[in-house]
Amino acid sequence: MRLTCPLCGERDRREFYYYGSDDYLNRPSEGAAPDAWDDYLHLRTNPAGITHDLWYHDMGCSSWLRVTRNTVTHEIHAVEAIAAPKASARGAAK
Amino acid sequence: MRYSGLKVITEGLFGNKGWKPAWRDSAPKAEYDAIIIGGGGHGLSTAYYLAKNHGLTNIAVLEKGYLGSGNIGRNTTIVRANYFLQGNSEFYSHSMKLWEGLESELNYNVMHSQRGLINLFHSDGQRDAFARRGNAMINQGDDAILLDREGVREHLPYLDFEQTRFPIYGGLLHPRGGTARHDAVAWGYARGADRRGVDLIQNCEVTGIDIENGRVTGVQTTRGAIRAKKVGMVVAGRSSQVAAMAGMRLPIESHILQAFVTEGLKPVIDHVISFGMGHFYISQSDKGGLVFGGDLDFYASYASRGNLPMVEHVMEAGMTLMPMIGRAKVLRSWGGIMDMSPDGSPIIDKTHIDGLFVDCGWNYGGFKAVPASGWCMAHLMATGESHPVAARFKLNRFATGHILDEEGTGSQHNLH
Amino acid sequence: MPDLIAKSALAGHAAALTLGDTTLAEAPMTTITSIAPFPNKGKAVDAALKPLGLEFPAPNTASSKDGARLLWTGRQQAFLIGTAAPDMGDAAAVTDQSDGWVILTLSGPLARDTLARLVPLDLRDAAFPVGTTTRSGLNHMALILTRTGDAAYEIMTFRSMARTAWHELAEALETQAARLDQLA
Amino acid sequence: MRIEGRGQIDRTKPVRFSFDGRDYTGFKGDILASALLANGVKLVGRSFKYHRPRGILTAGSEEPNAMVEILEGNQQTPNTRATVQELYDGLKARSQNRFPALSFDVMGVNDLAAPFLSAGFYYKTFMWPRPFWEKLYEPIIRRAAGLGRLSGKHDEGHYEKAWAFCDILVIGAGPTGLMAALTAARAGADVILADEDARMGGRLLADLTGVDGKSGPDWVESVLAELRALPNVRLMSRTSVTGAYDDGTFGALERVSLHRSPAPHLPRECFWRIVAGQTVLAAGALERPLAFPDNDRPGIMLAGAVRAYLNRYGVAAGKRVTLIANNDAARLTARQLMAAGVKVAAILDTRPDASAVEECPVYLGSTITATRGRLGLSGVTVAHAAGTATIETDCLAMSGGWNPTVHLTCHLNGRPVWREDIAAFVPAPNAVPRLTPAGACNGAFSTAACLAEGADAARKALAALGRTAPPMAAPKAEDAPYTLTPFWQTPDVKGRQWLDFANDVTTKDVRLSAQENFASVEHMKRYTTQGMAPDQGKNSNVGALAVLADATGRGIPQTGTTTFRPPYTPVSIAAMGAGGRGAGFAPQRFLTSDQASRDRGAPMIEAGLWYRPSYFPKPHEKTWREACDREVLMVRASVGVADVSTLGKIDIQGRDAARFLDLVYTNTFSTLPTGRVRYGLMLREDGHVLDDGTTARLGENHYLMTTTTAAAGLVMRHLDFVHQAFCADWDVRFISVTETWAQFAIAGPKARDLLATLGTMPDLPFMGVAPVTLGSVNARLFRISFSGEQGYELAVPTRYGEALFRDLVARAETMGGGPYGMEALNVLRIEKGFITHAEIHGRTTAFDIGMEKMVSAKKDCIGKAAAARPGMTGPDREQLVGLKPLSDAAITAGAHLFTPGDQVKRENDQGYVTSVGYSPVLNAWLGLGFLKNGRARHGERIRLVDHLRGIDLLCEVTDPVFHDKEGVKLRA
Repeated sequence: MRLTCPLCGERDRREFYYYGSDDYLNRPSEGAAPDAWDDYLHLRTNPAGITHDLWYHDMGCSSWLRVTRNTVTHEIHAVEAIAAPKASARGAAK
Repeated sequence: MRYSGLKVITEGLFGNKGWKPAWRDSAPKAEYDAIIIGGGGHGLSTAYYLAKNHGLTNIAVLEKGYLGSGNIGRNTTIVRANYFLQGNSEFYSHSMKLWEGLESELNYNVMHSQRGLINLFHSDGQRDAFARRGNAMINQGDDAILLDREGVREHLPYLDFEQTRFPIYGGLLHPRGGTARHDAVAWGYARGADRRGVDLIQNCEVTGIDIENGRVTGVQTTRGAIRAKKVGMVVAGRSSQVAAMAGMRLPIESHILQAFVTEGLKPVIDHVISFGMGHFYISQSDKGGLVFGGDLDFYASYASRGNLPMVEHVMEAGMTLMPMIGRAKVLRSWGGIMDMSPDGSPIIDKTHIDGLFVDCGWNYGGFKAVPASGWCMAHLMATGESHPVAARFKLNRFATGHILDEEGTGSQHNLH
Repeated sequence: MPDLIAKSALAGHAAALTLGDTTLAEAPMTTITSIAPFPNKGKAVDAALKPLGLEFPAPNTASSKDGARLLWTGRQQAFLIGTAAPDMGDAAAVTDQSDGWVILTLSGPLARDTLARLVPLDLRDAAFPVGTTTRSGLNHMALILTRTGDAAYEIMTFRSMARTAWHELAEALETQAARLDQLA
Repeated sequence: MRIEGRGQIDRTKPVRFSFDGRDYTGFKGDILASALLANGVKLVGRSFKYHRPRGILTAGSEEPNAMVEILEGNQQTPNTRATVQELYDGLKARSQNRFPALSFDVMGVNDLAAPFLSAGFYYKTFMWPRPFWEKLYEPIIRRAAGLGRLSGKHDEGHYEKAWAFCDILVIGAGPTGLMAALTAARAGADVILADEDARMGGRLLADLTGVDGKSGPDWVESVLAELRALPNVRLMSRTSVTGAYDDGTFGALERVSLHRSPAPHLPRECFWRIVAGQTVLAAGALERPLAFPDNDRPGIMLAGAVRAYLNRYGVAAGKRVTLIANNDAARLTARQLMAAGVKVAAILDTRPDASAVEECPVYLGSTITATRGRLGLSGVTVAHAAGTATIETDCLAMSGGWNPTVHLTCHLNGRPVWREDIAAFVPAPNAVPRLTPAGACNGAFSTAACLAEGADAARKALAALGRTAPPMAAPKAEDAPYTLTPFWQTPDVKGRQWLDFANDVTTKDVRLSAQENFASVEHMKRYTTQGMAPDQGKNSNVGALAVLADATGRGIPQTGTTTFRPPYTPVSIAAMGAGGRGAGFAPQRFLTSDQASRDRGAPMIEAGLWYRPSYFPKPHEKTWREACDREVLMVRASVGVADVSTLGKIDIQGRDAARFLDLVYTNTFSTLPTGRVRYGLMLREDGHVLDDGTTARLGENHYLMTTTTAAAGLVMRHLDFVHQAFCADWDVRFISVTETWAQFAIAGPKARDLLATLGTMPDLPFMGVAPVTLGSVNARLFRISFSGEQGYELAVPTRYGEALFRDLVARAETMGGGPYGMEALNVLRIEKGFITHAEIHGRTTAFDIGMEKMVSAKKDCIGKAAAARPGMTGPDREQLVGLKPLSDAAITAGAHLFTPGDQVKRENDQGYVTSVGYSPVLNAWLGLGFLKNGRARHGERIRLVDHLRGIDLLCEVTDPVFHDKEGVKLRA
């Protein structure tokens, strides 16, 4: 499996650390209801198909990346830095 | 038909013409008292114990592929009861007791072999953590022995005690740990359930769950609608998709776990061994193949296959721990889809929908749990109450903070 | 007052190794400074670097002038090597990294094949031309790899792991030399 | 038997080798199998289950029978295919899975018991009495099973892993692959051509099929010569592509030196990861055996293999050869044998309407009803259209048609498609992205079609890469149609007909499986073990599922097929695990003080990847405890020096650095004055403790964070996430400086005195920090303590670390102090109740360790919300306590705690011990542990039970701080 880091280019999967769903980007604000935190930390749509998840270019540039990919075919559709997402990308494909 | 050595001989003398089908091929009826979605190990054992322990025989197991086509046939066959957190201890202890009677219970040789499991440790800190675990096992009534380095050497003289990167300090021996023939477990439960009247329906995929006024009323399948007031979702690997049919979002992320088997070799590894400083564990099957694995590929996947980084890590770990296996050749690799929960422990619980139950989140410990999971799921579906040994496997424990995290790695699904 | 003698990472552990006209060696200790621009400070950073004749490098590249080099080393980060850092004011975080790294050089006809044993990068000319600097892994270790010449590379990894890095590179080089000798 | 004038071996170079202790001679260019056949050896192995005598079936890596052990010194390599192993001088091979000898194997008795050993018999028996399974039945089964033997000794071989990148990978160098590679290479693409054989050419070498007017081998050589001369081509022979993985990544095994005796530094094998832009799969096809009674005798071989032995190795596989086939192509075997002067006893064609033009008896509509010859074939009985015949023959060449080698196209879950016209599976379209199957592996069986498909596939790959192929004329070659009539087994005869030779699975087993309703192809495979042997069903899958289809009344396409998974051919663990042996498994991290510590005899222990000194023994000390006690007392009484450089250090700068720290720590750092240090607690977002450590404020916008050794990398990643996910626009930057500074703890009542000898030092308050200089060296001085004594940590650039450590130790020794190691460090921190990851083990909350007040109410922080869940606090939680045994007996970490009087069982468990140490200061064992509602139970007695070490005693529950509770010494 190879991911194309927006900074470093195409790299083998072993350079990256996987975290989980990009749900982790939507941190509830202080004082949010406990359900919001349960959603944020634990509950997952876990699709068999296109998903968006977070990877860290550990043995690379240290960017945290949001990867759009297919969990059934392992096809990678997009890789973007979470610190500089394209304006439309973040909410659009949810 | 009862199986026995005598039967094997008499059938053999007559050309093996008399063997009957291990189970019937049932067509779905319009209605059952209960439906189990999922004809894997857990689903089949749930059906078996619903029939056996609770007298429910008007039930069906719906399997989208063939019986035992999920992780029951894609694991490394290890059976152990070596947990240390309350909630897990009693459950796996119960499962071990069921394993120990499974052949006679099912009249099927599942080749349960208690050859002993050794968890190696490589530092004082790991030793203390394993001591805590071993003591918890004994407090539960199970067995554990703390081996020092020389004790390990007596059991496993072929490990690399001199040059390995992380020296072997000792190991926790779990004498009752071992292996079983994975497919046979599914087949034994299937045959047992069939004999008690359970309909096992293969090639029948559930496409919808019917819910009226907060109550489950049945399921839609590729072979038509089937009514039932009780439905159990026992589909680890596909839990999120099936639960989504009921509008639920589960605390599950699906991950790929690879495993490997080598060509057949004369007996060389007698125990189940697990390395403490890398992802590697190994045993040798009765056929002679070294069966081994490591950890998840660590990315969410439904592909039943993995990639090279974890493959290589596992092999490297094997080489630092026991370089005598170097010339064994890997024959096949495969991948199972793991229901990873946020604390590494499973869920056996009711849902917010009346009559809908869920058994999921087995992470990669589902095989050894098959008997107790079925036992407890059957209890829950039959009585509406959690079985005492599965009482902490609640669906809402993440929301309430009653976490069962043996690894201590936190709410990140893939770290368990 | 203590008399503190400076020691390189591999002092006493490894001498230069030459096989098949390819040489692995530890580079002399030098000055390394991390420069990490703050948000929206690109212009100020470039202004501060201008007296050195350098500019902040694009990813996977380096800027160099008269022995001073600025290697891109990651997200919002570059290492200034071989000269003291200029005053960056509040334009960038400046952190001494001089002693955090061991720098190895590998040059000669077997250099690329040797690296191909340990580095998961496409090292072909089109993908990794002379002047490329990138981050990756040297087997299980963090790596900053620079192609300094047609058959010459500079390998940076954490100082504490210098002996492992050396051992693995030396073994890979020995293996390439043996392949050349024995299988030709 | 060697045939003069035939073969591509070098007859001027004889090669000596041995098999089962007997010496033989072959030639350079031989494989072990060809050399054995040349020497008249037909019996090579024993089968897995029935221990049937077996010979050589194939001439390639798919061989199911002829597997041997290769011996070198005390090392041995089991399950080596004699059909792959190249001959070299001194090669020693030994047959396997037999006792006592290959020709007389007592386990052969299994064959007589075959009626009782039918598919799945073991599921139905061996159940009673229960203990007999493990004590009796299983050990017998295990000993009988298995094939070759491992030596049991460490594999001392050298192995290698490597990376390769290319534009176009061509897998297989037969006609298809050679044309693909040539086309791609001429277009200027970077090409890797990989082939598992030692020589490239595929069936052109085995069949001598001519191309463009040249003989097969000559044409191959001309293409290879051109490819060798091109700088953009890498030819990888002896290299099996073993697996297809995601995004153009392939695994491949190169047998670097298995064809020769070992040489220093020369790897046995190399495991390649090849990353390709495009791939042409030109893997060819594998011939199918036919099923008939006792079709497994030595001497019964595949027809294509008989040709390969004749044409490539100059060996006649028999003196009187019989051919049986269901297709035209196999006739070539008979024609070539006759041309070489080998007697062909008969041609048997299963088809009643086939031609009969050869100059030997040809029987149409043939089926073999029996074969003879226990250790080697001596004859066959045939039923044919015109009657029956008995044929004396010592070699039977069979062909059931060809199966395209689709394996790699299955590795990404592609399911091959049944093609009725060739009665075989072909790759599913787009089964592997960016991979094009071509030639025989795609179902094209004539040489001309292979050449054309190879070129086409390369053109397609080039186009996808934006390149154009140069115009090339298609070479001319035979283009005979491939005609066959499927024949799956001999009907209505007695006797067992083998499908899976390696696992001893017969047609009866498959039918029994269907009879017992193991009717899905996966059930059949798992129930009979067909396809699970070393050849992974290469020889038997299609035949077995045809029999299953027949038994269940379904068609073959409806029956489906099991899938192939990596690796294509078995790969040694050592090759894929190359580099892992010994210390190679993980990098070793050495402190600058490492040599100085070793010079003092300190045993070094692993702390993560680091090596740290355990203790510094004095000559008279006999145990580690003596040294540890002395070091503890030394620190408490005078001064000790310890290297603490392994702690993670992160330099954090920017106007928002303080704000950032307030977000990641539970407590507040924006209020920390410059020049001061504060202890910080960090939570995971799920509310459990992630790490702890001290953070210093070096300037208004400059902090230095310290992490534990274990969590350094984890914390860095966590900070990167919090920063990039939640506050990327903040003015904050951080970088690890763990490696940049060597840092030493100087602890004890004389710590300040020691510092004073180093020059002018600032008078730091407790938890103060200041830059200092040591001569010309810039250093940092922290007043922090992990020992509870007056303590400092002095940091210098790493290059000065060794010098400073030696200097500090020497100074300490003049003051009655010295170095101390991990053991003493641990006792000192336990005395002081300081926690490590033994306590913050991932399940503990701030509440559990008594630090819930450190979670600031005034601000948000990572983990704050989740830490407030009901299950995370309260009296049911196990809380950190101190434990002091009532006697002077030792206690152990890992023991569990019970209320005295309660039965010792899980339900009554009150907690557990995390850390223990003997305090020479308090003359007592001390423990830290977690106890239910522990903070309310100080002063209570608790029963400590460690079954594993036989300890059962009473302890007093105490505050976790045993030493200097008020911190007077710390602040002195």
